[in-house]
Amino acid sequence: MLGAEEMTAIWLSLRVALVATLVALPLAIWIAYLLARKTFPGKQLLNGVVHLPLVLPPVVTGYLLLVVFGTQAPVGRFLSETMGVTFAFRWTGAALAAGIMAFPLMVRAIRLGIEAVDPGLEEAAETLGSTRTRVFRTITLPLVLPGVFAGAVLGFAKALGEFGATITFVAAIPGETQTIPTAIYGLLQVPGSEPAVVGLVSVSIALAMGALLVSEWLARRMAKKLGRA
Amino acid sequence: MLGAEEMTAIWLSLRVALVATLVALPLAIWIAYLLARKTFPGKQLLNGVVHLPLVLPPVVTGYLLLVVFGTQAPVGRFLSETMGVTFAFRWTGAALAAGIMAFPLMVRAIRLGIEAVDPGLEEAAETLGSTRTRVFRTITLPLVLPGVFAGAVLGFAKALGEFGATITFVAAIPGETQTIPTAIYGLLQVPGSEPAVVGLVSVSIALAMGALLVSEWLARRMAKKLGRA
Amino acid sequence: DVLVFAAASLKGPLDEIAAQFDDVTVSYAGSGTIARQVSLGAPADVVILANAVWMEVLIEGRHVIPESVKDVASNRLIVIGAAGSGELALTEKAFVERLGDGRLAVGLTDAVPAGIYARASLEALGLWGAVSDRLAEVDNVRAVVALVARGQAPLGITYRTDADVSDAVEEVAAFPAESHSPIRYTAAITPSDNPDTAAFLQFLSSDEGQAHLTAAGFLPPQPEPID
Amino acid sequence: MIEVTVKKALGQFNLDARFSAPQGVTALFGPSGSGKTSLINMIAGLNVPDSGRIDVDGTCLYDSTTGRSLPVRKRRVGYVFQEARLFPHLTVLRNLRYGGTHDEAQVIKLLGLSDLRDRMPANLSGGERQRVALGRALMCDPQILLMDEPLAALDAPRKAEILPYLARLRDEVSVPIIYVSHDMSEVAQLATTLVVMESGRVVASGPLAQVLSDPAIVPLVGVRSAGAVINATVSGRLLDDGLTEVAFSGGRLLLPGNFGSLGQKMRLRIPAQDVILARSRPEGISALNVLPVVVKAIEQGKGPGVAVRLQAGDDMLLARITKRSAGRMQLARGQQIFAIIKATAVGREDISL
Amino acid sequence: MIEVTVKKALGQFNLDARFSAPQGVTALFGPSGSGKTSLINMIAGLNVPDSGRIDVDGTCLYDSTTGRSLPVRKRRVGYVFQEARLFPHLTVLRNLRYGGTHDEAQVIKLLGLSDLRDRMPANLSGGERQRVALGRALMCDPQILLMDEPLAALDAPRKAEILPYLARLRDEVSVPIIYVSHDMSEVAQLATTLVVMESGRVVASGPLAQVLSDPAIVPLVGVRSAGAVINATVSGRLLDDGLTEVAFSGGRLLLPGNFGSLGQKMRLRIPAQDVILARSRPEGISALNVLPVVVKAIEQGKGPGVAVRLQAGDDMLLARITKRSAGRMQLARGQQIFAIIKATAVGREDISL
Ligand SMILES: Nc1ncnc2c1ncn2[C@@H]1O[C@H](COP(=O)(O)OP(=O)(O)OP(=O)(O)O)[C@@H](O)[C@H]1O
Ligand SMILES: Nc1ncnc2c1ncn2[C@@H]1O[C@H](COP(=O)(O)OP(=O)(O)OP(=O)(O)O)[C@@H](O)[C@H]1O
Ligand code: MOO
Ligand SMILES: [Mg+2]
Ligand SMILES: [Mg+2]
Repeated sequence: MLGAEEMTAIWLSLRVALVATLVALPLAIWIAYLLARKTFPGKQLLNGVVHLPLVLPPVVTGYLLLVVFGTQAPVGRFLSETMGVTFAFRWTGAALAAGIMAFPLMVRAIRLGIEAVDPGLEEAAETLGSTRTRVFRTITLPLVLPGVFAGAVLGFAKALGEFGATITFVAAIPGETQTIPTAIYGLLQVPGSEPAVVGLVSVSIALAMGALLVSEWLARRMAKKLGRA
Repeated sequence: MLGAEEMTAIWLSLRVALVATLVALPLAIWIAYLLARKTFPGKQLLNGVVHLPLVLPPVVTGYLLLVVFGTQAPVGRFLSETMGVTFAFRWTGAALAAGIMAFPLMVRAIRLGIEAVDPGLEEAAETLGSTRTRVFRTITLPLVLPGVFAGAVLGFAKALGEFGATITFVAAIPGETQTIPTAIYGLLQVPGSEPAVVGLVSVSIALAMGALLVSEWLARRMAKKLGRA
Repeated sequence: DVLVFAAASLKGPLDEIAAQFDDVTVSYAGSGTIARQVSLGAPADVVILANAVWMEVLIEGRHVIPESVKDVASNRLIVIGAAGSGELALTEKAFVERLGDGRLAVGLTDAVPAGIYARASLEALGLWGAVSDRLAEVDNVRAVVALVARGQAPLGITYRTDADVSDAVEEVAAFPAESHSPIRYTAAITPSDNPDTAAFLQFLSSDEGQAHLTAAGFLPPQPEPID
Repeated sequence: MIEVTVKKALGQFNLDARFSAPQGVTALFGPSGSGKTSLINMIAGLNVPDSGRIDVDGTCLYDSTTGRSLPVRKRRVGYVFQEARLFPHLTVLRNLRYGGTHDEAQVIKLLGLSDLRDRMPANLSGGERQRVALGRALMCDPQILLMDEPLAALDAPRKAEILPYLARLRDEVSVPIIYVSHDMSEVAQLATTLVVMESGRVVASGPLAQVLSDPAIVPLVGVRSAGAVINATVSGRLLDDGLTEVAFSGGRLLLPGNFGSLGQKMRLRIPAQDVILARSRPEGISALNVLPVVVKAIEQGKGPGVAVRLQAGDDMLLARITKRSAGRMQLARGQQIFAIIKATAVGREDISL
Repeated sequence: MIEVTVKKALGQFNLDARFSAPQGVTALFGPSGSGKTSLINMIAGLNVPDSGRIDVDGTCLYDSTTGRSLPVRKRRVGYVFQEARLFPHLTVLRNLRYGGTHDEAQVIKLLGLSDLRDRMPANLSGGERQRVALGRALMCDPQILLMDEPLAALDAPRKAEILPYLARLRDEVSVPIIYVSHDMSEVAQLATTLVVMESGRVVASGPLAQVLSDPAIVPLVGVRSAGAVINATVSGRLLDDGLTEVAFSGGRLLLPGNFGSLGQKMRLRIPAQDVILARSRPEGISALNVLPVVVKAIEQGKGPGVAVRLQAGDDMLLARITKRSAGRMQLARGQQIFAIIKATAVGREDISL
């Protein structure tokens, strides 16, 4: 039922979604922390920008990605010249698109987690001589892990399902950028391709469920440790 | 810059996103509560189903909706015959699609909020003779409001931006189902329509930013009341 | 009221045509999407697809009245490049040279009509082998234009009607019409028994209707292919 | 009447407690970590025992043999938690009214809450928070009141203010109270029954006076906590001196302050360490109260102290003196001696009306 | 040396406090809601005053005129919070070590934490939690220790166990301690300086003995809290009787228990209410300590009591007797009388080595 091309798409999707989630996670944590705990000029603007990929039709986001990260675009050229990172028609570009689309979901989940941490504990850690960085690393972050897991699983699921921005930005090159959703889209355009679609959809669901179960398990273990369960 | 058709799309989008968010919210709160506080057989399955719209390419979700809620489909026919509600190719269907796509985001945000509420407070309320329902209504829910606001604003933003499932399920009928994102899709086909696209994108952003600001303001007011700010 | 479900690429001229009537509403989407919607009970009175295969599916499923199916326009498949990049010869050498280490943007070659035509032409011209692993396949012809316009891909294959969408691209070559099966935009009436549909279809085929289409770059319907 | 028999394993810790207590205030006394909170959580229904049975006033709240376990909200417990647990989103007044508005005006007045009514819990000090929690529990008109060190965060004057209200509650409303405390003068003033816990077990329980005058309990409750509790009647008032005279079976005592009304019954704790013994009636001393007593028993403690039970009329007093004094005075059973009780030694906190 | 002058408006509440305290333990005493926690939060840097200045041992922590405000982590305060604030995701041991491992073994031993080492905070009882919080603050080797009712949740034996450690800390490590407490015997044992607060203002402050022997302060701190504090030396041991003899300028006292070593200096609080006065040396009584004293002053209190300052050698004692007794004994300045101090009245909690 699943041909070689589909198998390639599955592996690629998995890699794209994992990389997107893992790379975006630290940044999401940082932004979430800023939004939850700091006040600074332009905070609401940052908040708005983070939410943009959610509001805009994915095609528009894909187009904006082209404008910013395309080979001819300043940022894209700068990155490729200085760091050798190119996004155009590469799986890295697919990961970028997926990461950006997943970003608002991750930030929001983590932010809610941070807001739930008693600032009194951070104060206590500070009185014990900890720098802000250490307080964050040793107190805030561990206590926010449930939120981080939630954010990661939401992000991963979204990254697995992302279609519009990805295909617009990096097209669907088998083995390089053709993920499960683009494969499904292609199949859907052809009459009678339903069985193959069902196969790919099932794989997507299985992957996301797997991630979900792992994150729930981690969160439960965590809660148990904190004596909440 | 924005013609009559675009204005119609804006109003429709607003209505669709609002209705989707408001109707989905109570259900999202209920499901989030189940997932946060209860253990029951099939919990992980429910959790998985809630996340599905995130994982599946929107087009697939759209088709599934068409298959389930279409005029010819059993559920669709049942609903229209018994309750007079038809979804297929109606704005209600656009709201349904938007609501379903936004649902996982809402549930997750609210669930994180619920998990942050000290169960000790609910215990205290119970010892004071409250039923579970009253405890939920008077203690849990108000304390979860920041999470509910977060969920609502995420859901609203997502509902504003939803494209794939909407166009697949209810097409893009001007005045009935053509929302901002589907209008943008149409405009992109026409030479010289960039100003209109930019206009619609700006309106989307403005609407989402408005919702964001309102929710942040509500959350801040709430936090202040709780003495956390 | 007449509700028309039409291929998105027709939006420009079809909006103009619909504006001639008080009661015609057009919903645009991809041909595959429209076909599936109509086969699942969409309330469309008229269907206009850019994809003959999907029209066959609708005919077979009795979702459209077979006798009403009618060609309304045709199109040309062309190669686009960045504005000012100059004529391109339809030879392997020219393609390889122009592409450099870039990619050729096309619609999905086994799913999107424009992509399917592109593959047929490339095969017919013996270019397929040279470019088949250099493709950037996208879901939509507009994305092809965007990729070329943003300089992401040096060349792309689209309909002639799409080249106008962006000033940043220009037509650099046109595929011979016989290098692929005819590009057919076919219209049909659904069994909705709406009496007003006839007038609309008629107008579409009228000189005035056709004028709107040709002004947007579409070609008149091609004669029936000889099987 | 409260009857509790429960077993429960909590991690490493094993709770295996059994006690029964009549009407009134049952004090749960024991070192930190001895299982007091765990035990009252089971009574409240917040924690389910592994096995056992819990009855309050004839109502079975829990019985592992029948599987009965009344839901928390139906147990009608007024629970004052160790950490207040105020609802952070409600004003003080709305917190108070959450479980009911029983006796509202009186509760607010007695707990000094009227100025706090519109405050949010986050802006309250630790002690204010605990007072509100106490008020909230009282206002729900509970059938049993569970208090987990409710006064620990309060200062002495506030404590002294609230305690009489609790005592009145005990006497008038006849709601059974289980009271966890580390402060024996609190306990002595309120409790009818004392349950002493250690490492999850009940090591002593019974009527307060009996448990407290048992020398074996002294190391468990602390030297300062032992002392007899007697019933007396307000019998006179020395307005000029600001003293009140009370009568009990063993004689009359002058106590500092104006309290009670003539003829009013009261309860009085006389801490064992504040009783001095003399072989002959001493003259020219500042202590106002000298009572003739008979030595009934001399019980050797573990440390340098000796507990002397004294009969004064029909009541028993307890004196804690050093072994050395006992030796020097040649104390013996049946001896007729004098007990000197300093008026100021009986603090306001040892008197309950 | 701590010098604090701060003003801050907190909603309706106005804090306007000024005090300075020398080396040692400064007790902050005052009713619930008087601003004690708010004040030490400012010292810790968790709360920024509206204006004022805070100096600790020559280091300026805060000065509104120069805009200086040292960040919290650089203030090196060991803060024991009213609500413990343990890190819920770390074991007890990792909580303890969070700020440092100063004196680890000793701290763990003295606070009885060794069995709790691997527990998670959620599984600790209220008292256990507070002990861990105390240990954590001590182990970060603070330059100033802020304790907000750290012992309120502990039972008497635990308190008695921990207090000497705090006293040693004060004497040996010479880290200034600010200690909020409702328990005067705790305060008296530890404090060198007493700061009494009411409604956000400092209403009395100064050396402990001086403040405590001021009759005007009695209503603020409670009757039981007044009493002299004297310095004495361990001078003998009556092993058979389990008594220890201590000498001070006014004579010798026998106290219950074996404590200290011969020649060791110690501090002793003699609660005013536990001193009985006699015109002639009483015979045949159980109180072991009878000291000749001279009446130096008789100060009339508001209530039924009279505070009598007594000179015993070079030290001052304080007795609190009733007006009536004072009248009957015809007490007068300069009179030579006897003070009777019951050995068991001086509790272990009133002695600090
Ligand atoms: N869920 C649990 N898992 C493991 N140990 C537990 C758990 N709950 C309580 N304990 C342990 O049970 C013992 C009794 O705790 P409890 O809170 O009942 O004590 P307590 O007498 O109320 O103490 P305190 O006076 O300090 O409040 C403690 O040693 C505590 O560590
Ligand atoms: N943010 C605030 N807004 C309004 N009032 C406040 C705020 N913070 C504290 N207060 C008030 O300031 C007063 C002092 O509070 P604080 O916590 O310092 O008292 P405290 O002396 O520590 O009391 P306790 O002994 O009960 O802990 C209280 O009346 C409190 O209600
Ligand atoms: O008619 Mo389309 O937009 O190429 O599918
Ligand atoms: Mg407890
Ligand atoms: Mg306080």
